Amino acid sequence: MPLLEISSLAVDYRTSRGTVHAVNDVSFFLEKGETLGLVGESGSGKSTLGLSIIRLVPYPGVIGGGRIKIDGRDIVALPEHEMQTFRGTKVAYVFQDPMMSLNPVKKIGAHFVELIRTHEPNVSKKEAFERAKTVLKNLGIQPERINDYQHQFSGGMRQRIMIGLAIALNPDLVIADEPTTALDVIVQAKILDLLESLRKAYQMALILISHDLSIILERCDKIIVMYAGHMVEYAEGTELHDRPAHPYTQKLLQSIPNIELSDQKLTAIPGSPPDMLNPPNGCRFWPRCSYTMEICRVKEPLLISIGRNHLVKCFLYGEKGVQSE
Amino acid sequence: MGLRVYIITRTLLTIPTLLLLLTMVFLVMRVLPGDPVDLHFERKGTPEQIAQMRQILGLDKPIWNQYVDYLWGIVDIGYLLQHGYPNLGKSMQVTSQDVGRQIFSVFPATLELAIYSMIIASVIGILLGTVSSKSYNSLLDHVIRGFGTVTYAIPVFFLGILFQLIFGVYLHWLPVSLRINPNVEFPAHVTGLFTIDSILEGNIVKLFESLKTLLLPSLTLGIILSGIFIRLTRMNMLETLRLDFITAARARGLRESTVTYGYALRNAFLPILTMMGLQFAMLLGGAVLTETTFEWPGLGSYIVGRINYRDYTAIQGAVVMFGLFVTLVSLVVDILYAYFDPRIRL
Amino acid sequence: MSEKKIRRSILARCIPRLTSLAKKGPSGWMIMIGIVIVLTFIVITMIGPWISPHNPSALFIGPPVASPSSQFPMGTNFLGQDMLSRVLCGGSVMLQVAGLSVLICFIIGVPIGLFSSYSGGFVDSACSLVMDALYAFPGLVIAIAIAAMLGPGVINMSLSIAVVYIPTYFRIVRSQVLSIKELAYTEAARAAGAKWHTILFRYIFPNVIPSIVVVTTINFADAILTAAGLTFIGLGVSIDVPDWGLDLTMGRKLIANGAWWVITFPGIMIILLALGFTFIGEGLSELLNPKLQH
Amino acid sequence: MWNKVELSIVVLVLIGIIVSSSTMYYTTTVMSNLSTLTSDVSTLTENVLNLTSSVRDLATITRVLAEAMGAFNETLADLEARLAAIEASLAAKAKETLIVGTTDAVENTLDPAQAYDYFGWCIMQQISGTLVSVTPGSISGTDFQPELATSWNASTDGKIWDFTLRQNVRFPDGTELNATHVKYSFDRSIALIPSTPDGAPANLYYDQIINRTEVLSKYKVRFFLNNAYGPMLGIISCRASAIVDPTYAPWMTQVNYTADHARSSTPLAFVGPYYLSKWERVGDRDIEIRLDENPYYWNATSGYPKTKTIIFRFYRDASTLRLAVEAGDIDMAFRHISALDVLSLQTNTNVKVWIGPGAPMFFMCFQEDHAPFNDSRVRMALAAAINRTAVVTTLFPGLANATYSMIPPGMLAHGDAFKELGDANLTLTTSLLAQLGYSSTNKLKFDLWYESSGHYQLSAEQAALYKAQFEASGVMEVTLKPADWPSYRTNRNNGIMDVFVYGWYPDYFDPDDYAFLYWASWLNLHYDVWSPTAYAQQIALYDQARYTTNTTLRIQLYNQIEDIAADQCSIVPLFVTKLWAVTKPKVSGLVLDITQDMRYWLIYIAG
Repeated sequence: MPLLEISSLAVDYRTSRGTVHAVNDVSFFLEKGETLGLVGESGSGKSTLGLSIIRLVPYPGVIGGGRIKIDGRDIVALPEHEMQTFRGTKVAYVFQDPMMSLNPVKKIGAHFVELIRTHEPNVSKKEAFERAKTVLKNLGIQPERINDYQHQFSGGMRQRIMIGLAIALNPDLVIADEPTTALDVIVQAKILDLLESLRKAYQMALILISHDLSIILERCDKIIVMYAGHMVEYAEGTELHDRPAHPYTQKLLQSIPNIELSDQKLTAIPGSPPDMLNPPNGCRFWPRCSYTMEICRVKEPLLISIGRNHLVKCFLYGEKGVQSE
Repeated sequence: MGLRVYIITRTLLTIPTLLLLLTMVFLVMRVLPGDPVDLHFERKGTPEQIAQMRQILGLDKPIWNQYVDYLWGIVDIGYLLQHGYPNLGKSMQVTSQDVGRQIFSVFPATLELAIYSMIIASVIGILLGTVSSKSYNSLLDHVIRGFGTVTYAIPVFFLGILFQLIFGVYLHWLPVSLRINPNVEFPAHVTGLFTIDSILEGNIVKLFESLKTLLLPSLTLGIILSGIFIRLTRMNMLETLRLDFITAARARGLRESTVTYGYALRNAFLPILTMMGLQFAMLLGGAVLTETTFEWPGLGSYIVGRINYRDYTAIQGAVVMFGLFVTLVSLVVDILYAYFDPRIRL
Repeated sequence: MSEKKIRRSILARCIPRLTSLAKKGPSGWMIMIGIVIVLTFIVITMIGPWISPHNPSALFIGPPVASPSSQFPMGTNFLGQDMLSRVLCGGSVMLQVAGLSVLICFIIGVPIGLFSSYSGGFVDSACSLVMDALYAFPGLVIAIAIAAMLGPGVINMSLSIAVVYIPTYFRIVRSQVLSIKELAYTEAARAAGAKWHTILFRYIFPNVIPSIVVVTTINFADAILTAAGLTFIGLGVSIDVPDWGLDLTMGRKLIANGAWWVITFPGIMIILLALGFTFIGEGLSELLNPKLQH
Repeated sequence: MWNKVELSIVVLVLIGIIVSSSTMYYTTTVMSNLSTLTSDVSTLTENVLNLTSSVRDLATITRVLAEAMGAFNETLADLEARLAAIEASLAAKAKETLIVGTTDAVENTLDPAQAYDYFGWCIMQQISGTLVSVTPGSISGTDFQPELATSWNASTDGKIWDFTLRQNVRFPDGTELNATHVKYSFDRSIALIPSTPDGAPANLYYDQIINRTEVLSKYKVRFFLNNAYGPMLGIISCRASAIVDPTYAPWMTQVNYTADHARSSTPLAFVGPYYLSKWERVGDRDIEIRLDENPYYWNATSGYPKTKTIIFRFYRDASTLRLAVEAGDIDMAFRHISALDVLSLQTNTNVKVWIGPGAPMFFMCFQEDHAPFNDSRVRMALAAAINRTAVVTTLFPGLANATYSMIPPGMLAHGDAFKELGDANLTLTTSLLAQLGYSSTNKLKFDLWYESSGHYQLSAEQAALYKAQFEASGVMEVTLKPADWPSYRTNRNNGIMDVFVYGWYPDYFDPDDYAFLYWASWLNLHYDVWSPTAYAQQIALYDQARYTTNTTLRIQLYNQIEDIAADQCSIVPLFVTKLWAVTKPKVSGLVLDITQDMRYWLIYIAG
């Protein structure tokens, strides 16, 4: 039984001006210890997808349909208080902006103590405190700074702390939503390596959400490419790198600088992502696609299998290929 | 350490504000058409009368001296220590009593009323505000907002009269006037706050009676004020609840109550506090009408009573007193802010 | 274009706007309701003398302190005056006071705010110091003091209320101007060598208007309440003028006799009117608050 | 989606409010129904006793039960005893203190050389003494009884008055009242007149009436008057003639309120039924005055005062005063429950309404400096247009009498000179004004001023009525002008009001204290300037009436004055308001007579 199994998930934002289908018919599964990359432009619904896994889609978003199973339990229908126990213990989340992710009026230690004692009420304050110290040590932060406030730490430090909070109760799955976007390049690598090592050490599965395909390619076993709320391609890392199927994926790849092919010309993707309130008919990518056909404009392609563990949502690969297994 | 420095500087900063405020009161009272004595005599007083009154009020001196005297009277600590009240001039009424004494004798009543209605307002306001922000755009939210808006639109004295009608006339539950049931002796004067005094006196009956009498006025004023507090709390909570660290906290699986109170409210509290501090001025404004409605013998009733005598010095003194009170409160609020907010403290 | 034409075209433009407000969610609804209430009240007050069944200040139309009946739907007061007629006509004084005070505030507060904040420097800091000091003051108290010095009457009431509200305008305008002043396009305009008054009136002023509108509506509500308050403490109009505030004050003598109708109806009218303006203000501020956009 | 915590908090708050209010409700009811409660308890105990006795008969049942029962009814008895004790103490307390709510307040001081306000005089009457006093219940207000003087007599020419003092009247410090005290009191008052021009002695012309006073012996004092003076005893009995205590009444200086020190707040000799034990002012207002039984009161032997302590509570507003007495917060509300409330209270069984004869006179004044009011025809026209009965029946039903004479009903020489002008006699009005060219097209326009801060009852409503009555003639246009009491008074002094209603409160009860109002200088109407002949006639008649003691002659003279007044209409008498008080049912002993005095020492609370 996979750790996480998502089938035909749909997330909608019901705004006063109309409904936005932020995530449409997304299905995948994730085993223990695996790494999954979610890549796409901003607004492609990847963060929404991530948040929906811990059922924290911000107002006015709701999970419109589908199932999210963690250890075989469907959490969509789970009552709030049970869901609450799930968060932190089973699934942890690392947010994009470490500057804004800690309670400004609480000391760092307090965050840990609070977290631990919420989920393990019989742990004493002192114990929790000690545990917090060891975690900080592992993260390379002097334990004596445990009584400082967040505003006394640098961005990288804060992100470390956030990660520390995420893994403090060693969950089975960590979702890192653009963990490094807000940080400068040198720190980025450090943080990602830290995540990597911790993942190995604690045997966690990791979902890495990023707009930067290169990072994803570097570090993920499986990759999902998202566009305008649809998952347009699904493949394993190397497969996607060598044989990108969807035009969008190809464009993404071309936009990555590559040391090996020095004579490669970098191309940006023309146009801009669609207005999610009234997306184009048919394939949502056609207005920006260079292979647009008649059918693309009218009919929405299905997700079809074009090889081992390789799904794509495009008419280039047949009117309607065999639905994936 | 940092805190102390902050407090000192902040306190020093109030001095110019205060000076300005006093100056403005002075100007406002002077700028107005016609001078107080003429007004007092309805512009028909005999020259001797006017001259005498002017002399009593020190209006015969040039305006600059008047200004200096006026300021000096307020800051004259020696006089304050000697008499126990500042020198705010003589009342224009026949008794020609010291305005300072009169004002200081009525002030505790207003203070008491202000404190209790502030408490009521904050409790209602913060509570309902939080609730409605948590249930954003739900029916409950709309109901609470509606309540807030309506209370804002009710004339305070109208609500007061309704309460008198309901709790006093129909139900006979609560007394509708004065500070304590007439057949109860006043508690021994220590602070002038009847509730405190009766506690100090250790007299349950008096405490009970004074609370009983206090209930209606403070409830009236509190409810009126709570409308604004609800709005403030709601706004700040909505803004705070939208911040990442709230989602982060939820993602860590913290209890909703912890998130709401430990995180959101705790962070939204400081702006709320300061804004409430600003509303204090409005509270005092409302207190004037509440006092007249419930015959609460405080600064408000005093100023209204003096108006009926065109007692210009008394009015000026009362206005000054109100001003000092407000400035003091805002000072305290800011210091509290500094105390509670680690970012300022360090 | 003829006067009538203009009016029609304005109406033509306004009505769809009004209805379209509803689409903007609850705050839109609030604004709409508010506007409807206020307009209704203004109309009522205007045509009151014609539609009211009796002369509002005529004595002993009916028996004194008669409870509501088919003949006197809102009962009569101690002088046997018809409460319904008084309620219909009683709004004029308050609306006058409110309107006048708002006008004064606007005329004085806005320009000062604009110029002092635009020019900046010593003038600005001096102005804002004074205004802040005035702002931090119990409004009603100072209003009372001034009204007491000036004596009762519509003009004096409006004046005393205006003094209290000028700082509010000043502050709001100032904060707006300061933020807009730094915006790129004003900078650009300045770079392009536009004159200061061009910038002030073509670029800055239009952006200040919305927030001024909000303040104005709130100011209206407060002015009405303050006017009622001043009347309540005896700084109002004389007894032969129909006025809700006065009815409330006079009716208070009768509550002990359980004559609820004498105060209830005027009271409700005041509340509704104030509520109307508050609704508009609240709705607008909600709509214009960038922090609360989804 | 808001969780249980908040829900529970909200619920708790609501419950809190409900519970607290209901507890208050219960405690209050319990306190009031203590007596009934006790009786219930006692009956219950009896039953239990019977029960236990019957139980004892059943030998089979163990005495354990009996003992238990014994213990039980012991505790019950104990409880009963305690309740009874509480009740007794409460009742006792209630009996010996009377709590009075009033909208009056001491205007300025309790110094007879200055005080000239109703409530000041009222307090003075309770704590001090005069040589003679008006007999309680007197109809005409001219029957006098000995007080500090046991006997008196006037010389035949009425210029010399001798008073023999009562012996063994002692001040609290033990000194005995003697003739020097009387002389000192009057000399001091007269000496202070220049520095207190608006004080009572000045307004009553003590300095003109009394030439000098002389001590004949320890208990004999003699007054030399400048002329024979009809109302001499009236003057002597009024509060401005109260005896002072030299130790507290410094020569040539007026005594004012001193905070936290009741005794030195008044110069009066404490020879009355009560002494002033507390006088507390907060801000500009009295908030408590406490009178305690004076153990040295000369008349204490005959059981006065009947109530040990009187506590005054001060209200600004008549309607709250009414609520207080209705809710039972106070035992007695005296001056002024609004006339509107009295009607509805008369049907209320929880309170008792007392109504006595009236003396306060209300009249309409015309500022003759403002043309055309210098023309008697205009004044007469307005006088004819007024409908007194309408005003009285609508605003003061049963609480006032319309009067057509400046001398109140019941008093010597009360007539009806103004009857000839009639009530709402609009034909006369229009014809008179027509003579002066006023018509429905050319209306007589003027301001009608009224007092707006509640000093006079329903003055605003009155004004509205008069306006309506004037305008009913169709030839007048009236503008109402409100002014609060101080402005009203200063306006009067400065003569800036066209037409206004004013009230007169008598100092002593004699036509002499009313008839002069037609030309009273302090009204500043300048009648004497514009109608000198009529004025001269009237004042001549007045003086003649004043300086004789022949009653029948005086009546004739006063009637002549009134006849002239009815032609001149310098001022127009309107109505006399009665005096009323509202008390709890168990309060008795109030004597309301034409003097308008409230003699608190006669009041007692039935057990």
